[in-house]
Amino acid sequence: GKKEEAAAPAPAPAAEAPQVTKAAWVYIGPVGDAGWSYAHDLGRRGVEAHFGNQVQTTYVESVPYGADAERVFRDLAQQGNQIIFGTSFGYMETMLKVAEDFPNVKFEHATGYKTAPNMRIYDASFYQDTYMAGVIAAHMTQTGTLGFIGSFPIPEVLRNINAFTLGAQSVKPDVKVRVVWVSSWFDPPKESEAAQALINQGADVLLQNTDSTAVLQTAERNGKFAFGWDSDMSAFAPNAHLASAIVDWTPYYVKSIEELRNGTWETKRTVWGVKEGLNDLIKIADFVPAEAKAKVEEIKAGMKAGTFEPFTGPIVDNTGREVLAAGVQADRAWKDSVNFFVRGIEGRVPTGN
Amino acid sequence: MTQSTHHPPRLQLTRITKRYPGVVANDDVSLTVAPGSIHAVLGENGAGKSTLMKIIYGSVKPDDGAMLFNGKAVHIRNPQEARALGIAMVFQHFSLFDTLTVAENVWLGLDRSLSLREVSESIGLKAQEYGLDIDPERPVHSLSVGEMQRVEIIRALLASPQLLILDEPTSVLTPQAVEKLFVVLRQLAAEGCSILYISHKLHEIRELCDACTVMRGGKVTGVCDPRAESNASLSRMMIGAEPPQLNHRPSQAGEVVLAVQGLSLRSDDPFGTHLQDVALQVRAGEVVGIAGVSGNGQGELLACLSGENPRAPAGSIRLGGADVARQGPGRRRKLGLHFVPEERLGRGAVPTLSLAQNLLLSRRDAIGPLGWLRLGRLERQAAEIIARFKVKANGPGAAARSLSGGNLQKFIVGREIDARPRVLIVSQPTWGVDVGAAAQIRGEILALRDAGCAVLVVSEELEELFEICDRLHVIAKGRLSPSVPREQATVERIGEWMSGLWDAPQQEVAHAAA
Amino acid sequence: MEVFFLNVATSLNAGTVLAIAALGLLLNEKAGIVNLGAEGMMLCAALAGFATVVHTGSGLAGLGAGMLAGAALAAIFGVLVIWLNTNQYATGLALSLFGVGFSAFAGVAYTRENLSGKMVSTPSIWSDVPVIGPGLARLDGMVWVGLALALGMIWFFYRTRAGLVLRSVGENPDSAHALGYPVRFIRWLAVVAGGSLCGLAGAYLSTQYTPLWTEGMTAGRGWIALALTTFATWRPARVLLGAYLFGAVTMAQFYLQGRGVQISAEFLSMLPYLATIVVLVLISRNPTWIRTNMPASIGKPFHPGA
Amino acid sequence: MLRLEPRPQPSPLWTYASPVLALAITVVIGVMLFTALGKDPVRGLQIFFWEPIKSPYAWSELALKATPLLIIALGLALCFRSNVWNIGAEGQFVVGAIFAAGVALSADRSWGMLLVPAVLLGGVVGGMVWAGITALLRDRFNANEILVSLMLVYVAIQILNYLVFGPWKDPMGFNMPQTPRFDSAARIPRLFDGFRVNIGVIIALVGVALMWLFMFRTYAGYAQQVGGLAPAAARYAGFSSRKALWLALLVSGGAAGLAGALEVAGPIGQLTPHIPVGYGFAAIIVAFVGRLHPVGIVFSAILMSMFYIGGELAQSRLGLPKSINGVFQGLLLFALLACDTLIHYRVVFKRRRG
Ligand SMILES: Nc1ncnc2c1ncn2[C@@H]1O[C@H](COP(=O)(O)OP(=O)(O)OP(=O)(O)O)[C@@H](O)[C@H]1O
Ligand SMILES: Nc1ncnc2c1ncn2[C@@H]1O[C@H](COP(=O)(O)OP(=O)(O)OP(=O)(O)O)[C@@H](O)[C@H]1O
Ligand SMILES: [Mg+2]
Ligand SMILES: [Mg+2]
Repeated sequence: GKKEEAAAPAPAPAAEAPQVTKAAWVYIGPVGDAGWSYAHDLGRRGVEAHFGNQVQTTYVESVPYGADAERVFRDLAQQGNQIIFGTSFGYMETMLKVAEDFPNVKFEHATGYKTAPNMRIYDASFYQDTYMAGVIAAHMTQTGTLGFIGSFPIPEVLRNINAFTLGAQSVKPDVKVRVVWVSSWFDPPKESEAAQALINQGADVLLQNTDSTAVLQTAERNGKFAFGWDSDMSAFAPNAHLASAIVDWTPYYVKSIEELRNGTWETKRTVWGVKEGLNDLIKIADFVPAEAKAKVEEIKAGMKAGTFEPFTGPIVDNTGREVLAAGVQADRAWKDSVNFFVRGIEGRVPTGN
Repeated sequence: MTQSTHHPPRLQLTRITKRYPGVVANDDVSLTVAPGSIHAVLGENGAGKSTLMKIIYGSVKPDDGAMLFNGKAVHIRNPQEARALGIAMVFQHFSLFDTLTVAENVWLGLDRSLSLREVSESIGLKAQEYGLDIDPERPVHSLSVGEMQRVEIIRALLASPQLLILDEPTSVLTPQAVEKLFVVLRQLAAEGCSILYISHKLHEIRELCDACTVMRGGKVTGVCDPRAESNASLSRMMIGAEPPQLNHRPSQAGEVVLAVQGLSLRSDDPFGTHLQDVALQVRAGEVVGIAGVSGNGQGELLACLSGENPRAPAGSIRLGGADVARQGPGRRRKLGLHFVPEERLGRGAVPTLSLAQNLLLSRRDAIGPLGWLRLGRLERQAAEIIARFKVKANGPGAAARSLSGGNLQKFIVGREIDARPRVLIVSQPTWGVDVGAAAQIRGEILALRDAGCAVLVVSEELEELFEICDRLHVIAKGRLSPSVPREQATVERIGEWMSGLWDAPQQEVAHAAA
Repeated sequence: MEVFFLNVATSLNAGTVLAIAALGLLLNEKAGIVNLGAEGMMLCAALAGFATVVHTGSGLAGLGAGMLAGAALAAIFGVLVIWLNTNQYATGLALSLFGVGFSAFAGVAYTRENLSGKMVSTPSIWSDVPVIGPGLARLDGMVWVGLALALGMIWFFYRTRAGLVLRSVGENPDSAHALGYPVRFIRWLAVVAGGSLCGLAGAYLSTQYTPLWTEGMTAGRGWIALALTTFATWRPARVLLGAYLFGAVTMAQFYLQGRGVQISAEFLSMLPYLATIVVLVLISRNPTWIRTNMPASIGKPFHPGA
Repeated sequence: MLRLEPRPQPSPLWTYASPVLALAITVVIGVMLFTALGKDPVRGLQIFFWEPIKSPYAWSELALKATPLLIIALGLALCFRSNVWNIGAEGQFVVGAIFAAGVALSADRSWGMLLVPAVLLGGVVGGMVWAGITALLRDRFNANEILVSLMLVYVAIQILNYLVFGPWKDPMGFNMPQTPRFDSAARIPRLFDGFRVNIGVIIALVGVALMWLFMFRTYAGYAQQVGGLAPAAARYAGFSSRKALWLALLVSGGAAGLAGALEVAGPIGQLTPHIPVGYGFAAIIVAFVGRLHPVGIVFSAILMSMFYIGGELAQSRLGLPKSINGVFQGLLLFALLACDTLIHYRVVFKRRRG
């Protein structure tokens, strides 16, 4: 079925460095979610700011995975967009299929693992942020118990929980972490209830892998501490906010569109983190002890230099099994397949294999 | 009519008109009620009596006409205003709330700002004064129908009315209870309260009332002093003719077709009546009647007989020898048992469906293999029934609810008779049906009997039962009396039985009957 | 022990959103009207309340705006259902779907708004009380409002004449009409009042319970509130109890997880819904109980004869 | 004063005119909304009513979107006509998808031509099982079906999550929450090369015809509906309300399950946590706007799909939030319910009596 759609208003003159590049984003959530989709939309606006009227951007929000996604991607391709960013894992198969039918359009897929000649993948390294957050948390906790509100027990989230724990243990080796799953990326009342349950059980510093500000606000009301996630959330809880783990996709998007415009775009997997300025832990609260701040700065510097890796052996999971030998730095494959809790986290990974 | 020179009439209506889509319920009606008078409004079903009363009470707004109360022009916009003026009403269909107590029910009908406790106290006082004994704390659903009416009357009396309207109060009472009610009403009238008494029962009106307005088709057809009239003359005013006489030949009863034995059943409805050891037999070629005040278990018994309630004890209902107690209506119909329920719209017929479609409720003649509907055949069948039973309807495609009550009843009775049943059970065959149609329906029932069908009729109208039945039972509080041949049944005896007193020593009954 | 009271307090908070909404729906149902639009009303009210706080900075104004929004939607619903005799279920569903869509549509501008600077949080006087102090301090003010509403409703239904009239309208509208009560108007008032309580619950959710606005943030609470009225056999005290129980089950799932109890998060997430079904089954088994408590005309249209 | 006066007979004219008027009202409000938001209303209408039907490809997309709505709404129409208030079609859709996925994942190519029917059958059975729970609780314990079916939606979604995060997770999928993609032999065949529309649309249209015949030409269909029109009459006739309850729930559950199967084995091709997208709820509107008539539902499913697709397009073309389609859908249903009053009542002017 490549003929008709591709033939239609498809951007044939795309090759000869057009004046205006059309780029489109597809979001899984509403852009207002203050979280994942919002962060990507900030990246899109970053692109607009950077290129001015040389790039024309479009977005479609709240696109569910599945049948609707395909229509949206196809429509965006037909509308003459030369590059389309699919910002959620579930778009992978859809994008592969559409990419095949629109060879002149570039497709970029966040957090996935499949590629095609005109489709490549990119990802961030949140675990670097959570490691640093763990360091601060360990300094701030009085009960020695931290809490984590998880969305779903997938490797990315498990990685974040583990790094958070390891970071805390680097300061206080006997710190405990309790984990509660809310089975959702974004459900403010539920996140808030989960946070409250953790606080009731003695956790006094919380981190979450969900997108709303509810956890921070709950901590604020209880006089406990928490972190912002995905974007700067300090304003939502002036007293509880310790720092925000953020991702700024702008540099990647700018680079990607630049590559498209000067013809150097090629298929690959890009995983950026603190080093490339994608991830960062920002807005560390004034009341965080200087010693903690100094330690975070040191770690950040190490990450920027590429010398520090949070997942460095020996790492033991919470059943006592060694999962990474002493002295070994975890590689990409190791990180992609995390399915355990490190020592210090209570409970087992739910529905794990 | 009254000609009190000192007092203006209590109530004077002039040229009241009320139109409903398709009917003029009240057409230029004028009426005058004197203080302290018991004034009858007499008319057949649908004559417009209730409508007129609701207009007086403010719950229906007239299209035209004027009203004077104690000589002053009034516009009553709602029942509260009516009550404030001193008008109280007991509705034909009770306006009670089942889950509330007697006192709460009464309270809801009073406008004065009494507390609930004060209401309870005054109920006690009124009850004593008029001999209407009732416990204010009981929930209404636990009362018998007669007691419910007592609640309604007490509620009306507590408003200290100058005009009391009673809309067919006796249709739910045993003859003995009717006598008691009349004592109360006479006492009230003697105290100066005017009473508007609605009925279509001639003898009651002649016994109780001192004035009478007769209505037919929404119009006033006469005003008279009922004490000076005969049944025949009143009847002529009411229906324009004397009631058609049915010639009732003695029956040729054959073998037992429907046999009920040891039928006891607790009602599903917590407010319902439990059946106790009901036994009865209906033979081919006879009409058996069941008399009784409504709410004494008729509904429950009929549901068991029709199969709508298939939970009767096994073996308690036999149809031509087969045990059908636990079978549904469809199976029983196949065995020849057909049933005409008292509610026509909603039970005997689906209001929004056409007459033809409504045939399918109880008839399966137009159903082909695999349940395929033969619509043409269905229409023809409906058309035949319409023609044979002289139903006034806009053809087989007319929606059931577009028919008048009497015509729909003719259609439903026709539908069941047309099925040539072995047993026909009919509940309230002529409720709300005009005289002509009632006579026609009764005639059809007798014709069916003569053709060898076993017929069971449940009715609250004693006259009707006396007219068509060969034998009579009485149902009271879920128990069924032994049967009496019609020749031996008297109003007094049946009335006594309606209170459940058939177990009393025989001579006493005989005495009462004498 | 302190932890126990903390858990109780947070369960009460969680239950109060449901309790207030369910009490509102109870008011509807006592008058004979079922409003399946609770979810939509709560969402629109949550947005209205949130937006009002953003603009005025007043928490009370936010709650008031939520009540107004709920009442306004309920008023429209009431006109359709009571005067135009539309199907109650269908109209309620329409209200829910519309409310979800409309609040999402109109709320886009508010999704990044922050109330934390705008809501003054008063330090609790309870904090220093031993054992139960921290629990009491964690109780939202709305818990007391919910409690007061339930008590007020008990008083209203069973001690006042107006309450009796309302119940009579739900029990037998034809009789109430015959006695001269303006049945449709009374029903409409009950619907509007019920809607305003649903609105209050929605505004509480978005301005206090989780002080932020996001589309669909009620996440099914309106439906659960509906279930609660049946669950409670239409008794205000039981509505309150049921709501608290529900709050406790909701909190329990997280509590158990935090304790490392080895049940899948998914199964724990099902708990509140399964609990509702189980209780529905338990109470519905007894028809007498239902019949004596359920407003007899519930869900049925009323056509006055005149 | 305006007053409503009951008509002696329902007006046949308004039976058809009312949906048209309702649509017109919705469009008028839509135009006002576009204008208020500073968007060109003509362009807005074009996006909702012309773009989704402007080319064969657009038609294919429209049909693909309308198919699940149509199938679910067909079942719901029977349900609502029987006075059974199943509002948990979303849950039945999900369980249907789960069962279908179960078949698709466990079967292999040796099933040959039977594979696709088996997948679809799996969906039907799944939906029936889920609706059957509601039927059972209603039948045995008299539990309100509205509430039970609704609560079961949430339970179904959690079961789906459990499966895709747990036992059914694709072992090769980097631990991501989804099953492996189904074998192409288990995928619903498309109708034309290059268009996504698949045989589901044929199944749906056959379903429309069958449902029409059942409702209006068979005794069983008649018996089924009498209970909804007049429960006492159904008891009188001897039509079992239990049977009607079970049939209504099984048919609507089966239909929703079938739609779930067509969706997972069709355009999606694997089980993911994102199967539930609200079709089960939207189908309630579809059923009502189609006034519970099989043919009417075809039109309302198309209309509703135009709103969905138009909502997406409004976002990428006009920059309007996508939720605008929810506003339109709700408005349409409101307007229709209100307009339907005109079938049974006529509006008259009357002066109030003094
Ligand atoms: N609300 C209404 N809408 C339409 N028609 C009505 C309404 N109420 C009464 N009617 C019609 O008005 C006429 C008079 O009714 P009404 O109830 O006054 O008669 P009635 O004399 O009290 O009869 P019955 O002896 O059966 O009680 C009847 O034809 C009836 O169908
Ligand atoms: N509530 C109502 N709503 C609409 N139309 C009604 C209503 N009641 C009666 N009608 C219409 O009024 C007409 C007269 O009906 P009604 O029941 O009053 O007849 P009737 O005079 O009592 O005749 P019958 O003696 O056969 O019962 C019928 O065409 C009927 O459709
Ligand atoms: Mg009549
Ligand atoms: Mg009358």
